Amino acid sequence: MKAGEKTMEDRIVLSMRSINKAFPGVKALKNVDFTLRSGEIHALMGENGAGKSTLIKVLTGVYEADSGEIRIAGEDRPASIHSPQAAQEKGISTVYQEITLCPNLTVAENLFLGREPRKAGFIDWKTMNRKSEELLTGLDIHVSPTKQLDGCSIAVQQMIAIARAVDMQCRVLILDEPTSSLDDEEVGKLFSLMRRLKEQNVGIIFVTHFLEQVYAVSDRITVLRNGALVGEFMTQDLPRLQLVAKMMGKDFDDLAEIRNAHEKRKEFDETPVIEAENLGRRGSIKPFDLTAHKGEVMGFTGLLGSGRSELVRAIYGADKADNGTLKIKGKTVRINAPLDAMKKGMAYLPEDRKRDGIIADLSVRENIIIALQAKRGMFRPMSRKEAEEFTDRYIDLLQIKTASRETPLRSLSGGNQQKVIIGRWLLTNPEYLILDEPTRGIDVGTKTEIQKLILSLADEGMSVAFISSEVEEMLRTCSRMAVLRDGEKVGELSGADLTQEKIMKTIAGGEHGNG
Amino acid sequence: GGTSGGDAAAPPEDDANALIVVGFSQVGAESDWRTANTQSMKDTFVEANGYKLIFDDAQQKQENQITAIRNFIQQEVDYIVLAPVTETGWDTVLQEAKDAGIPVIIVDRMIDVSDDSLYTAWVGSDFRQEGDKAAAWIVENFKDKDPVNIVHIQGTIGSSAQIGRTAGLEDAVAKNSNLKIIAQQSGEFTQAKGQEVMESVLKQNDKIDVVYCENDNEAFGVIDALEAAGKTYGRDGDIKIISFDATNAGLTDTLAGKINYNVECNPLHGPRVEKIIKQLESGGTPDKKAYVDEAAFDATTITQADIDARSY
Amino acid sequence: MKTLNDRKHMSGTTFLLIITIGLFVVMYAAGMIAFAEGGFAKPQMFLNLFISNAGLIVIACGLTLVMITGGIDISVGSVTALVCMAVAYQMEVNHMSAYGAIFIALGIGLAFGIVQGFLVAYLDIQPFIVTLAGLFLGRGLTSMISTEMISIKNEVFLSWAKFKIFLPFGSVNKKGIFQPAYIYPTVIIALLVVVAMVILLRYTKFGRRVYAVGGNQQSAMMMGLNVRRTKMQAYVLNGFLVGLGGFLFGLNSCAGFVEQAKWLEMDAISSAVIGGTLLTGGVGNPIGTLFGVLIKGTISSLITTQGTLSSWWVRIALSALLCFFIVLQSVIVSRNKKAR
Amino acid sequence: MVMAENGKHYLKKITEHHLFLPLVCLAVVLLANVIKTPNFFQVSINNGILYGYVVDVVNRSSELLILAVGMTLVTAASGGQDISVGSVMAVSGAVCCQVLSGGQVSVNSFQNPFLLAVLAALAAAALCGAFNGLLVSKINIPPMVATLILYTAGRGIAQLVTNGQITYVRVDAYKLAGGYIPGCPVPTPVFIAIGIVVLVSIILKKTTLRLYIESVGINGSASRLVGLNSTRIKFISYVICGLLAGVAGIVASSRIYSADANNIGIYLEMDAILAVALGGNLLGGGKFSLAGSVIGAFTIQALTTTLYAMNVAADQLPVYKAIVVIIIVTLQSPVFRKFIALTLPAGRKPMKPAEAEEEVQ
Ligand SMILES: Nc1ncnc2c1ncn2[C@@H]1O[C@H](COP(=O)(O)OP(=O)(O)OP(=O)(O)O)[C@@H](O)[C@H]1O
Ligand SMILES: Nc1ncnc2c1ncn2[C@@H]1O[C@H](COP(=O)(O)OP(=O)(O)OP(=O)(O)O)[C@@H](O)[C@H]1O
Ligand SMILES: [Mg+2]
Ligand SMILES: [Mg+2]
Repeated sequence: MKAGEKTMEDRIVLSMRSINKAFPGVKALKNVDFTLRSGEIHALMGENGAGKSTLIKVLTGVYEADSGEIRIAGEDRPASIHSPQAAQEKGISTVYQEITLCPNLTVAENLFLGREPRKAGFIDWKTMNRKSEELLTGLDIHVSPTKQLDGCSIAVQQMIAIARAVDMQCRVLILDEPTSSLDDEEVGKLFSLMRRLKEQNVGIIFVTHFLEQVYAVSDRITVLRNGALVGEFMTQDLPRLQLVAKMMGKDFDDLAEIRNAHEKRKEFDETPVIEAENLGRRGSIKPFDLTAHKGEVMGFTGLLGSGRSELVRAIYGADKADNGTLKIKGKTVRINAPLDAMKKGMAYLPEDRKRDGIIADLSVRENIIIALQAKRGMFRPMSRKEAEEFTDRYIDLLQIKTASRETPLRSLSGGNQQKVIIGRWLLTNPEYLILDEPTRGIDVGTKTEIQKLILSLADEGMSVAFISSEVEEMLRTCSRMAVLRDGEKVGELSGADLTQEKIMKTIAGGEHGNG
Repeated sequence: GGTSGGDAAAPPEDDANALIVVGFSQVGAESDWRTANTQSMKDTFVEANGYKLIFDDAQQKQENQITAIRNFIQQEVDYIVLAPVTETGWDTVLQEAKDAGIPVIIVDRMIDVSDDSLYTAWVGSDFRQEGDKAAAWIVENFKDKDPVNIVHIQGTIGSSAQIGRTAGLEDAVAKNSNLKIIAQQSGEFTQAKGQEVMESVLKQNDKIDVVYCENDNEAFGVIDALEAAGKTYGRDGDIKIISFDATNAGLTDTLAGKINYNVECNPLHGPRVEKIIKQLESGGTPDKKAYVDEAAFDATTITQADIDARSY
Repeated sequence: MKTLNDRKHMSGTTFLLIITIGLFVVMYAAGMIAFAEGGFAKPQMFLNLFISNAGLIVIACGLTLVMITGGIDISVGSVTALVCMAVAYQMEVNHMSAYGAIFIALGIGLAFGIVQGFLVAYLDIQPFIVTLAGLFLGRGLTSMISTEMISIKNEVFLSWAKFKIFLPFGSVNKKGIFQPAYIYPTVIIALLVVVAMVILLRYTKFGRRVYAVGGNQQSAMMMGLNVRRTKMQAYVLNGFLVGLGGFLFGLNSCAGFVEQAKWLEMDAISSAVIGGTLLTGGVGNPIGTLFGVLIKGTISSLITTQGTLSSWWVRIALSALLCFFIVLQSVIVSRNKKAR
Repeated sequence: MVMAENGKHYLKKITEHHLFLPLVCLAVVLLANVIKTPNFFQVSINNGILYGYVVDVVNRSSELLILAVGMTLVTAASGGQDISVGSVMAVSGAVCCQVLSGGQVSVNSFQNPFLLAVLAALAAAALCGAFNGLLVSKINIPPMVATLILYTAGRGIAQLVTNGQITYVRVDAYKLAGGYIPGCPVPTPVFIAIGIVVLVSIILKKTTLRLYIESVGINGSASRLVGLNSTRIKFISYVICGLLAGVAGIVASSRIYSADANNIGIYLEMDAILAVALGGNLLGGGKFSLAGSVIGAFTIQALTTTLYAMNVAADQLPVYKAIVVIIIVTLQSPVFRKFIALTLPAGRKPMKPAEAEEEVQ
């Protein structure tokens, strides 16, 4: 091989031509072309349901394309990739949108599954654990390699999936929304890693809905819309607004200054909707006090694994709190099961969509109505007509992209599944709405819509608890924020204190004591 | 049925040592016949007679019986009584019993071992002879008819009773050219299956002279099927019914003229076994094989007294 | 940065295994006290658990493997019957040598494993249904070979079956004579299989693949494992073990007949589950399975030794004890999970 | 042209219906008879009742059908099977006969009111169901193992009830449930089975039970968070299953007007599971089709009756049954259908959806 300058052509590691893929009711990919060069970070952009994940799965052999061809550099004939295994053998390593690890195995095993270090033909557990330890520490993930995976939070699992993909010697690395549940610090780590790999001439496909991230790392952008290719662009040539316009097919006033549009209330005269005193759960969350008022959006922030999710789960009764009291509108209540909380006017959108959210085989309609139906009880089924009206309302409101009301939820794209679940909870018309990472995997356009929606709900008198790994997003919507560290509520910020800087300080442990 | 004999309060210590301990491994409780058989043992080997019975129910599994015998050996029982699930497969474990010096008495089914000395004596029914009796009745009653169309409802395939009773009939058919088996199917010794099979047979065959059922329950099912199809049967009908076991319910139907001929299969083995043990205790050598007495009942001659004499 | 759960703790599976073994010890000890004069305290009584269940141990180990992949095999009882019948028939009717019979046994097991494995792994048919058909087929083929009971009288075979290995300890019987404890070669084979399976599952790539497939088939596939092949291999290996187990079973019963090894699949499945194998897949351990078999053996042993129950009470008592055990185990484990 | 297009569309809709294959399989099994038994479909009135093979199939499948309904619910809710249904049938039959006979071995007249006996039998069966449900839903024991306990104990309990004897109730009125109502040519079990299916369908239609069961069966953890009490829903499904087994037990014991603890409903649990699967239901739980299970039950009984009609020996029957089952499930397997669709050149249809299990991100 000649050293020095290479032409564009021989830097191509992978190209896809005229890829078509149809599912019942949808053409997920229509004649899509895609080219990846070595040593570039190539962002794949598009709204929810645009076909990004499908394109990736076609490339990695999870789906078989209806037509089209895939060529890999150095091979004369079109590559036939019929399974993820084959893709791996060709040096394509992938982090899928939903975490695909084995929950029953340890962290180390998940990292090394299929390529375990061996000694005399037998798996060398010691080496495997040591190597895992090294790999994880290298990425600054602090988790014991012998811990079983299902005991790790989503964010940690996501990092493990990334670590696994990165550690495999690969020519092509595919990252499908790897950052959706990571906070800034982890994202930073991931980026430096990606840059390092780029230097080693790895071609990286990167899918995300965070525009800043695209502009921070990517060299090139391919935009998909409704399964069709919009175009390929150099990142520096494509301003943000144009990118968004290309994704949505129309002009879009980027991230309108929601914050200003909304007037934050400071005074709350009524009795709080929620009052928690000394609520806690042994082994996960230390006793905390909390009040939430009508019409306010309260955020929860903290580092990864700081216990935000566990705190709200304890309020909702998803994990039963074992001490403390909870008052709803001044009355002490006992919550033994989620249904009690629902009947008292709460709603909880869980963080782990795949495990706790979607009921995959049920239709979109059934998934949307189920919470309301459970609240109404077994003997008051809602009529088909009513159910369809509700469904249509939320399909419209949240712009859910689905072939029909009766499509099983599993065949929606990740972001659209999330929207269905948001719809499910909005339908119950709660007084206290808990949203744990509601915008995870949701495209920019809809994300703004959802933030607006949250604010308008608050204006109508709903009290909202909001958790997001994106501090920006919370700053935009929240009027108050609780800060957590290691399972303990360490502070509360509001008004002028609500700045990134103050939050960081509180997290790090500083002047703001617990109120 | 009655209450079990082994439940009585424990006797004083010194008495217990004098008791003869008998370990009895029973097949299971799959039929009335079996329950009567168990009861007979339990009634015989009571403490009042100087015995302690350790009863094991094998739930129809041979491997359970093997395990139970090993258990008896460790408990150092004086005698092992075995009602085997199968005829085969006793070599190893009976060798163990022999090594431990415990005499083994087989009841009901015969066993097939490479070395006869592995068991001391056998008490039981001769299924083949039962079959022969029934077949003889057919030959006798249909001397002048040709052909005699026989429907053969077999027992559970592979069981000793089925093998013996089937052999009896098939042998007779081979020897008598006028006898013809027009349908042969297993009713698995149950009423429901017997009925289902007979329903199917009736749809294909118009001329039926004899239905040979290998136990009473099958006969009941056959009767139901014939009834539903509007056929006449029994003592005063066109189709003759043969049955085995002669249980209380079976004899009732025989007396009522629904079953023509019912061959007994005697479950009361307890007293016979006790006789053998007594002989052994006093140093004698019992006969290697002892058949229990078995009668046969004809619908034309049976009396109410025969039924009343039957507790099972 | 620091995460909360950094301390190393025992995995749930290990805990379950310890509980199972612990409960077994307690139960056996209770039996020894309650039935001391019933011979329960004799070492031979303990060894009998292994002698009588050697075949079951091997079969249950194979089943454990299949269950870890998230599958099930309910044909094992029928295949065992078929193996015993074929072996008996070949030796007694066709005068095959006992060595040849071993190949027959393994061949039948493998054949079932291959066919069932193919249907499950490559055609994606539900394992329960595939092996239910296998159950029917095995039993039917057994009776096609012969509906008669066949007693094995082959001398070589019988010499294997009767070959006692005496151990350097034993007990004194009531006449005061010392009786050395013994085992049969089948016990050694069964224990070797357990050890081999432990090594296979823990220390080979194949073993870990099996766990991964059972944990989450979809993920395993996306992580680049060949799910189909793994399942296929598991079923084939299971078939082999059923063939071997069937042969050991035959050595214990020395016979072939249609009704043989009925409900053996239920014994094997419940042993595996008691031993901590999850029917949903992904979790299981051959050592647990071994103890599952021993626990079931002890329960029936306790009832046989007690010896005064009527037939139906035996059934009820067996199930009640089993139920008590499973519930107790489940409660302890879920308590522990909550406490953590 | 348009007509043809429409016709094609219609055809496609039919062939893609989830009951299409199960129905085809049933039809094939039934039609296979015509070769060997030309009078298979012949139905006549004989002795005042309907008479013919088809009648036998429908009549004989009644118990299986009732069980299959319960099994479908249990499977959907818990992703596991209740293997104790056969034994529960025996318990229910035993209780019913024992109450009717007042403890005697054989009676010629009812010793207690019939209704009392039926209620007692159903209560016993429901109790068995509740026991299973408790173990599965509350103590989290896998269904197959939890129900294994009653599977073995059930017949013991039945024998305990009847004292180890077969209890005969030789009363004509008792034969009604398993036989014929005088003047009516159709066997009573058929009515009972239809009644059960209709009743359960109505319950599923008029309440949210179907949605709840499916939801719990698909994702228990998510169902809990949307306010469903998955413990209770599983429990209910087991109680229903037990109750239905009780009904089947009464029918079966009425057929033989006796309580045969060892033989009532024997091996029927496996057939019931098979019926559920042949109806195109997943044994792993979730979405279910009651109609599918009903068709499955008919298929199995049709197969048995067919084999009897063809004079296949009882002990070899399982071999043929196994082969037919494998053929049916292979035909239904998505992989196989995909393979066929690919190899048949005529099939220029759009690609089949990726296999059902594949998850979309
Ligand atoms: N297995 C499937 N069956 C049916 N439809 C599917 C399937 N997988 C994807 N689709 C459909 O294909 C389209 C593209 O989905 P895809 O998952 O590729 O979107 P995406 O761009 O990754 O969206 P997101 O940003 O929400 O992840 C969607 O309309 C989706 O409903
Ligand atoms: N299902 C689980 N089982 C056991 N431990 C868990 C589980 N989920 C989370 N944890 C642990 O509990 C701690 C708190 O987790 P939690 O999910 O509440 O954090 P968080 O603040 O929501 O952060 P994030 O969601 O970003 O991971 C973490 O250390 C995590 O590893
Ligand atoms: Mg996607
Ligand atoms: Mg969280």
